[in-house]
Amino acid sequence: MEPLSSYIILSSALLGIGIYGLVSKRNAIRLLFSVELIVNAANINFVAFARYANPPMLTGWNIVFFSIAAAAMEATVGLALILVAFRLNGTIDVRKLNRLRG
Amino acid sequence: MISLVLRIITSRTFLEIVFFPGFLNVMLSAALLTWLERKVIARVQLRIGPLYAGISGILQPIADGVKLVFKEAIFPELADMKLLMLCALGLMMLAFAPAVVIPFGEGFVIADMDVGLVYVFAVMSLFPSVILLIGWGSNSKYSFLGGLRSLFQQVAYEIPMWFSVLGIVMLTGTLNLTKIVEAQQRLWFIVPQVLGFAVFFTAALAELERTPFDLPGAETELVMGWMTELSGVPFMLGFLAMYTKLYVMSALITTLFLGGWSGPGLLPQPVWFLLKTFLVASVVVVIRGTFPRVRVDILLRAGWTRLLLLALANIFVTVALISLGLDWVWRI
Amino acid sequence: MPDIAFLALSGLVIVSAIFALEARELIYGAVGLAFSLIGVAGLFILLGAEYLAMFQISVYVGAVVVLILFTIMLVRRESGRILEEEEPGRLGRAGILVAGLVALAVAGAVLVLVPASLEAPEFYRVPLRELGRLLASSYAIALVILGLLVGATIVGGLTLVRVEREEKTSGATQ
Amino acid sequence: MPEPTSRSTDLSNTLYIGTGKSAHRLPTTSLRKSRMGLDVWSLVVIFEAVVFLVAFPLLVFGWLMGAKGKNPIRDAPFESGQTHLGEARQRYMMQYYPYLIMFIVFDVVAMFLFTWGLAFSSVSSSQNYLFLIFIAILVAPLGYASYLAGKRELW
Repeated sequence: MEPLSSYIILSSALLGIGIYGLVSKRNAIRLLFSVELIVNAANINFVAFARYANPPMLTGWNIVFFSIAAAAMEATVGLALILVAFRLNGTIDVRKLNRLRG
Repeated sequence: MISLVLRIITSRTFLEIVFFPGFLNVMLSAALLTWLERKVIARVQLRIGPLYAGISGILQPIADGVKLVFKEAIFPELADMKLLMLCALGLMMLAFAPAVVIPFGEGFVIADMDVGLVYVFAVMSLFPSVILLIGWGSNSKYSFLGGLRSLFQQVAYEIPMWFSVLGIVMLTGTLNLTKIVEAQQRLWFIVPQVLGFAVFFTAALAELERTPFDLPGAETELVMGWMTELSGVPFMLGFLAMYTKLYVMSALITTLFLGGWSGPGLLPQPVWFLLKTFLVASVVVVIRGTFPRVRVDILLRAGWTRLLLLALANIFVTVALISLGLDWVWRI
Repeated sequence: MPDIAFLALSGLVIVSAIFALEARELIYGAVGLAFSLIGVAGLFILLGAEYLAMFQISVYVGAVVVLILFTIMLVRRESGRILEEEEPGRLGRAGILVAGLVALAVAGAVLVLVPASLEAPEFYRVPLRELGRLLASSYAIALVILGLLVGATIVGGLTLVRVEREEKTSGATQ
Repeated sequence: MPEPTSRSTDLSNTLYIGTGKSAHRLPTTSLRKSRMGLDVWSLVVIFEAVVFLVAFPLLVFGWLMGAKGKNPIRDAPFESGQTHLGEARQRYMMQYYPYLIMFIVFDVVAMFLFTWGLAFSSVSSSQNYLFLIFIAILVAPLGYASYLAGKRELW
């Protein structure tokens, strides 16, 4: 059985990778990848903490249920937005999507 | 060291994984299904089918395999060779993965997991992306169109499939396939869940890309669909994967609706199971010999509206069954 | 045994996450993301949450990644090159710096705040029925809100993707 | 009919010795020993490893055995014998994008419904009605989407 700290270190590393992507990437789809990675880092933490409580708490698992569901919805709408942005502007580079009018 | 290796090799777990419910069983059954399909289709069309390799051509799959291994794998220009190889390998591994949880008899199951049913569906849901990648990587119009069609079709029929087994889950209160079979000792689930069975079978045909839903590989339009540009060993792996999927899906239908291994005690349980499985598979094959193909927009709309509504109706029927107190039949 | 599994899975998660962000072709990036998410599902299994792992695989890898792949295939120029105008250098270095600082801060804070030794049972599997019962009783309101979210997603997504006849572009249909 | 398996919270797989009706079950501790200390997921991994160990050498072997060489005509994408024209990776099938959106949404819903199905007999009927209403609500957006996807020219 791993100590809890190793899971925390792993999820922090995943969070770091996600934030790196958010800061340095310009492609909208890659930004979406980063967001998904960050959400997953949070989910790992939820599950790990729920597992290491004594007795294990089901609350953590239930929260992750809703978290995954919400993240899936977010990705759906996000990709639809990217598609619309591409159709209107011909690019998905977020630096160039600086027009506020359609 | 040697004795340790020997002990591992002769252990029951290892033998199960490699031989009976495991790898060789699935692989040989899939190979046998290719022969069965050619033979049955030939009979439907008043032909004879494979004849020369072995007794009435039963060794034909092996001959085909040997031929394909020694052939050159041709990849079109600009095609993504590494991606195609990786996807063919992944397809094969994905197709074999659900066989782990299927109980071929009492105790003849490799991994008796509590979330078995959901595991099967989770693995099945990975197919569309791999097939889409193959279609994309081939750099051929036929492949790409076939991959897209396969994606939409599988995606459209996955949901009715999931909803159609919900009734069984409600009746048994478990996702463990062994326990689902044990719950059918008194009455098979095809009786109370006949609506669910119809939906599941139709959706399984679509998931398997079988006639009447064989649009992704429609010979007259798309040559071989997403498999057009595969050749040599990658083609063999993809082809074997599709037949493995057929086998696994038939086994799943047997497990869920046809009582699994249960049968009169004349024969051992695995024999009953295999008999039922091959019966289901040959029904699928005969359907291929008799039905025409549907159009893609009709296919998608039918999947999303008619089939999904039927599956939802099945859920309500099951709720009614349980409310009437008839669920004692399937309590374990 | 779990040590090896944990190390292998965390290696898979981290490496393929980096690959997802750094791969030249966006399609490969999506494949990397898929592997990373599968690795996270494996970690869930190690933590005893099997059903959650299956949920993760079927929703994330089976559905979201498929949608991402499909969108990538739609969002391209005719030349076949993926739209990608990266500029490595200052931005990348800044990103690494910020990410490292944040990750260190979070890890440090959590490690300091969490008691060092938690007494966890050695083997634990989530009781599936209990999960459903909790969902139906304690989390009923959350479930209703989820239903609203689902409806909103469908309507919103459909409205977004919908193209009016006059402004539809040549490449976007069929 | 076998007696119900005890729903143990720890290692919940059971080992059956023998194949007949007289099979008796070992307690979980000896189960772990006889399965060489492996739980179900390790078995899945081992099985997949076996598949890999067969398929991957086949790929390598086929690559080694097959002829190699470049030929612009043979390497062209297959288009029923004609010279291939244009880009292969065009943007087809935008029309069916809403179905993908529906898929993601209903995927999530299905997984939630499975937990409900598991707990169906152990929760009260009023809570079950909540889920039934949850299902019924979803029919409306479904109808909207299929209506839209049917109107081909709008996409």
